[in-house]
Amino acid sequence: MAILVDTDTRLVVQGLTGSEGKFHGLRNRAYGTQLVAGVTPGKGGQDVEGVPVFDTVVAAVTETGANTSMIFVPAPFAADAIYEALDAGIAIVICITEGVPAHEMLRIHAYLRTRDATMIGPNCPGVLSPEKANVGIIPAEIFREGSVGLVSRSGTLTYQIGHELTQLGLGNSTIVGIGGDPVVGASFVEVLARFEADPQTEHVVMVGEIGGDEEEKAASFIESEMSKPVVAYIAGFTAPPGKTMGHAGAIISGSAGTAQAKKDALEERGVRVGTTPTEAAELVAALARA
Amino acid sequence: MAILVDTDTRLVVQGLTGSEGKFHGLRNRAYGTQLVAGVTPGKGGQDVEGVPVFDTVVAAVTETGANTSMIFVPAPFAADAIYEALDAGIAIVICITEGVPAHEMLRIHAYLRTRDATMIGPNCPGVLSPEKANVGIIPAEIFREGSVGLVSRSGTLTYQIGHELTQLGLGNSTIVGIGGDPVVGASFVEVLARFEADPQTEHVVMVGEIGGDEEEKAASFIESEMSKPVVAYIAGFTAPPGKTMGHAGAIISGSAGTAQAKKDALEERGVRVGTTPTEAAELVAALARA
Amino acid sequence: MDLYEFQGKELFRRHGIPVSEGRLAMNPAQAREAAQQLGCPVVVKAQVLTGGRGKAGGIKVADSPADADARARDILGMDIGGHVVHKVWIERASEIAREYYLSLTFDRGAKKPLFMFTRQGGIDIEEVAASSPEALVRFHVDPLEGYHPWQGRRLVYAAGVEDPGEQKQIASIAGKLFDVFLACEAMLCEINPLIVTPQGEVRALDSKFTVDDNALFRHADLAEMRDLEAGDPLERLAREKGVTYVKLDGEVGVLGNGAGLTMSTVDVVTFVGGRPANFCDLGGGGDAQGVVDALSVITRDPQVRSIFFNIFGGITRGDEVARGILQALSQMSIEDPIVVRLDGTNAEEGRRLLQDAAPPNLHVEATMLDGARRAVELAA
Amino acid sequence: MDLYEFQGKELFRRHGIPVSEGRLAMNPAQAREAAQQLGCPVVVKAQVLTGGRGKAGGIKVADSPADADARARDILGMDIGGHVVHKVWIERASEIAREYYLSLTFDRGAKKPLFMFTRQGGIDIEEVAASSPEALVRFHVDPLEGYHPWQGRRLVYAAGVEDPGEQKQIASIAGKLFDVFLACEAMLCEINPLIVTPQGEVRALDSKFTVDDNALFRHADLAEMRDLEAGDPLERLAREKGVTYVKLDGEVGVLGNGAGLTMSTVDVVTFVGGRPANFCDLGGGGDAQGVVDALSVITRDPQVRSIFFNIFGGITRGDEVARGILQALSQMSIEDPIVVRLDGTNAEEGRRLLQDAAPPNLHVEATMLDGARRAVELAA
Repeated sequence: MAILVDTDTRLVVQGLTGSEGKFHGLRNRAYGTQLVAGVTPGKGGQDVEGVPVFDTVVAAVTETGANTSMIFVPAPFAADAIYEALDAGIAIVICITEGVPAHEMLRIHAYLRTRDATMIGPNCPGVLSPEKANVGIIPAEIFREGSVGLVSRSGTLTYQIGHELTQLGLGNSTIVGIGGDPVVGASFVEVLARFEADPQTEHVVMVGEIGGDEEEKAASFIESEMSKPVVAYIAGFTAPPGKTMGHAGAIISGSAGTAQAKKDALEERGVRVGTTPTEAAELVAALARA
Repeated sequence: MAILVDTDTRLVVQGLTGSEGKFHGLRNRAYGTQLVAGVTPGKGGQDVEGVPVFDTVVAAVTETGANTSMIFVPAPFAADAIYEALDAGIAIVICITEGVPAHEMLRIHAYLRTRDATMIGPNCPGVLSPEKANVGIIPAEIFREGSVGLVSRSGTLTYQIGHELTQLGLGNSTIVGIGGDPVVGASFVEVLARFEADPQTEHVVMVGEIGGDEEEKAASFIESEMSKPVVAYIAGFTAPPGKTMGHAGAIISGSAGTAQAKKDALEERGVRVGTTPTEAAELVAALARA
Repeated sequence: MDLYEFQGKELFRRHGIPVSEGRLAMNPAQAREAAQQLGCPVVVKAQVLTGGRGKAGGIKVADSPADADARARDILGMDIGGHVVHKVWIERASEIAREYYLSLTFDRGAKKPLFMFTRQGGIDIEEVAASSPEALVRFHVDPLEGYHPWQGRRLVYAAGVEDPGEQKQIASIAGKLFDVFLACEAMLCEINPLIVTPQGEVRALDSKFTVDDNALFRHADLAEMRDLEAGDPLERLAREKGVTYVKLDGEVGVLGNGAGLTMSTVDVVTFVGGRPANFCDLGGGGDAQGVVDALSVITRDPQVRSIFFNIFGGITRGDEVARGILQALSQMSIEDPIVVRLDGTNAEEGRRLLQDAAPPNLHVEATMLDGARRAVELAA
Repeated sequence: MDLYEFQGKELFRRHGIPVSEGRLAMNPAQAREAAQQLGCPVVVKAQVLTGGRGKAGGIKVADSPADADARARDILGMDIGGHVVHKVWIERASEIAREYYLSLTFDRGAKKPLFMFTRQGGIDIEEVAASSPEALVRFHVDPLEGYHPWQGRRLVYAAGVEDPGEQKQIASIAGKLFDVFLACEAMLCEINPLIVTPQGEVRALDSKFTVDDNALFRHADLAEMRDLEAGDPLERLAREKGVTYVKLDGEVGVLGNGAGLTMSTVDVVTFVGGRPANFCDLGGGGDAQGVVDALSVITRDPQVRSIFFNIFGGITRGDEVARGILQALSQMSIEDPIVVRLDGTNAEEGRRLLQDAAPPNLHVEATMLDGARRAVELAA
């Protein structure tokens, strides 16, 4: 089973002819992902190591049955690529591109509300379902197949926690990097709902960070809607208020959005929160043994 | 019963302090409509013959429980008034104002799709449920209570047909003037669906005119969704192609949108179409006698 | 409101859509000067708010300034479908490798702006739609979400434009066409033909541009583009008096209140065997002066043989209408018979006023149908 | 990117939001000249990208040009919360009858722009939110539907503004604030205080303006507003080198790859009893040169006593990082001990490279937690 990407995934890469799109697209194919098409306006008819390239996403969908898109186009054109994928009927859009303007994402988020589609990212490492499919830049060799769902706002922190789980003998159903930008497509809640419905997933680890209130919303959702145990980790406990810590877009105003506020919200609703990645992994291991 | 307006209607008039708003608002009250509030920015706290005036629609709703709005503000401000009413939770918005720009109405129409509200108009005579409530400028004295639902894109033509029905001893459940602009809120289909569900309504008269394709859409709807008999009348059989006949916005391009095309579409789906208002009324009378 | 080709092209130019350089000329001398400035060959194009000017001889190529003078002399003053040519547009002649079609219309059915694009340009788009519908690409834009660049690309790829340079230029023009459509609150922006030159440059060679009258209050620049001299002189007179009037081709003058009722009255007059001379809508209010104004317009049409007043009072009051009729009869010498049918608000009082005054050429009828029949009889 | 008060006000002015006339001065002489041109009294305001300048003495009234010169002399060079004042803004002093607060922020929770308005302006808005939340009106605007005038009216009426003149001006300013927010792709536009003069005129007396760094590529005018001289000199140096660096107040230099992992490393260093000296994120790529650049920034902080490298390779390759560390050690004389933890892509090769070279002050640890502990010990 797993969520979002699996053996049924038929991937089109928007920007397949660019250097990054090509590198990661082919790497995903080498992992076993069904890479069926690329899209680059003006390059329709070409191919990238046997993968046909189309001018438009709708042509790629019609000709190859693509159902999932990975976006590698440069930031100034990424929003347009997202709209194009959604309009072509792509069900899962995964945008790796970093630097998409926040106002664009506001509009895309409002637009998504009226569509039956899921968007992951932007500025995210993608989605990996070990042994099934990898769509994005997550180094698959760190992870093994298993029953722990992992959802995270951070890239390398995800690898860290995945690595800790592997060390403890645990594997993952799916690893979802939702991206650290102020506004992203799918939030924690959407991904948690998918894990709740996924038979392969038995436990979930949620990796949050300072800024915004998605962890707080997730806490309410976990309490009221989830039967599977969730362990959380939050980064940024010692971040000084008012400082922006990199592109994670963690702008704190007052007390809302702090790691402590998020931890409190989660613990109040019965979610265990690890203080270090190691502790979070150990909490999951303890649950899995129980 | 009747539809859209009745004894449960609690009316707020946006623009009650203007001369037209005041005249028709008070006339509607004299007919028996529950006129509970007016809204004019900057005039909150005043009253119009005992009707309290508020600065915002939300204040009127909160203070008086208004559930229906009639808009009489000048065209440049009408769209804003419509948005304000919808956002304040008004369920039925009836916009009498003429001259609302068509592009504004495109956006309002898209906006309405996401709301659980009905808008009638703009550029319409309003809605009358005889003996229950009158919201708008329809001369109520022409009509009597009965079982014929009447929906029309034209004002005076509605009066004409209502008058013909009265002459034949028939009365109306509700008379709905949806307005003749290129884009209006509720279309024929929406109003027909309400008549279908209304126990008081036994027959329906639909009064269309050249331009657009709402009559054609109504024809399909009547065939597939309506059990109650519908009689139609279409104005503009002899209109020369390419001429704009007044503010009805009847711009014909090619054959689509002609009265004949509409008549054919309706008759193909079993809807009787009168060639004159008199004939349309007689068709209803025949049905009522049957 | 329809705009002239030169006005639409000016709006195109302001929004970055490539057009040919040109000059407006009101007389042959100006045409000659324009040709001199632009360099020949030039095209001399009649500016009229109607179609078919090419077939009517309203577009000519001129090889020299003298030739431009002569061609302008031919074209100015021509009658094209009832429109007299008062202006010509002189522009540098274009070399044409291909002709495409691109438009953006206000689709009232879908309630969204609609792009249409085809490589089969230069001819009537209805023909393309009928003969090879698959060649006509249609694409709606959501009014809230707005335009996105991929939509322009979709148009060109779906239509099978193969040259990458053309693809880019046309996709870009589509975006600019959306900009100008939105900025001007247009009901129609049509480019036919959208040409490709032998050098691969894409350019708008014509423009059909209609803006929303209801939006003119916030577009002073567009409102100023209205040509008060254009169109039928009676329609112009009516507009000045605030009456909606459309000239038709028969003998029975029709005057109603409200567009729907008036249209219906025109129909009924036709159905009982008459030929309406016009469509004239008093509008919602309709006071005595409005009636006088409307009558003064209708009676200027020499074809009119009888007049049918069909009034159903709502806001319009029957007594006011009756007073207007009597006032008009006392001010003007109207010899044509007038049939009046009054119903609705204050209709009885109106009918009484008319009966009391009883002018010789005035006939009161009880119903719309009877009124129409009587007016048709009287026009015979 | 945060803008200075004078820059935000200039953007306000361009979008029609009333502000006081003023001049920028870089030295006392310019301040004197500005005061002369503007007419006294004027206010001399420190331009710094941080709050609290009023309490710090960075805002002074001057009654004469000479006085303005003296006040500018006081303020220029001041250190306000770590920011040295290099510029002052001189503006005509305002008479103030009332002080309101109006802002538009990017609400990432609701994913919509959020208006906030209160009549209790002039003070810290967090205080108002805490002490009298009912006085703070909040209102979201939908990103697709955009702003409508009634929303501005809702703000002023809900907040209880009673004067009709103020109502109109503030509602209008709200609309313009939305325009400038959208046009500049702002994350925050705050006016505190929004003053009412004794004559009833409403005006923005201050500006806090933050724009989205990700959007600067299409706002050349805003990108030019970046003050390359502003802020902490180390943070500036890091930015020039393309490294994300935030100065903190401890002894353990922290360097990670990815914002999340780096933040987590800062946390872990703290939890094991250390005090991080900085947050330094190599970013996604992280080649050898990036490592050298990051180290050169971190080691310039004299407080640093040890450095913890926490790298989890994904795109970043462990061998590249190791090469960067060895290269930096050979180029610079780094005396502080460096603790390295490498995992992920090519980590084994990286660890081998480090072990082979074995510089004396380099310590390789197997886990993040062990690495943090070691670095904290070494800083003690």
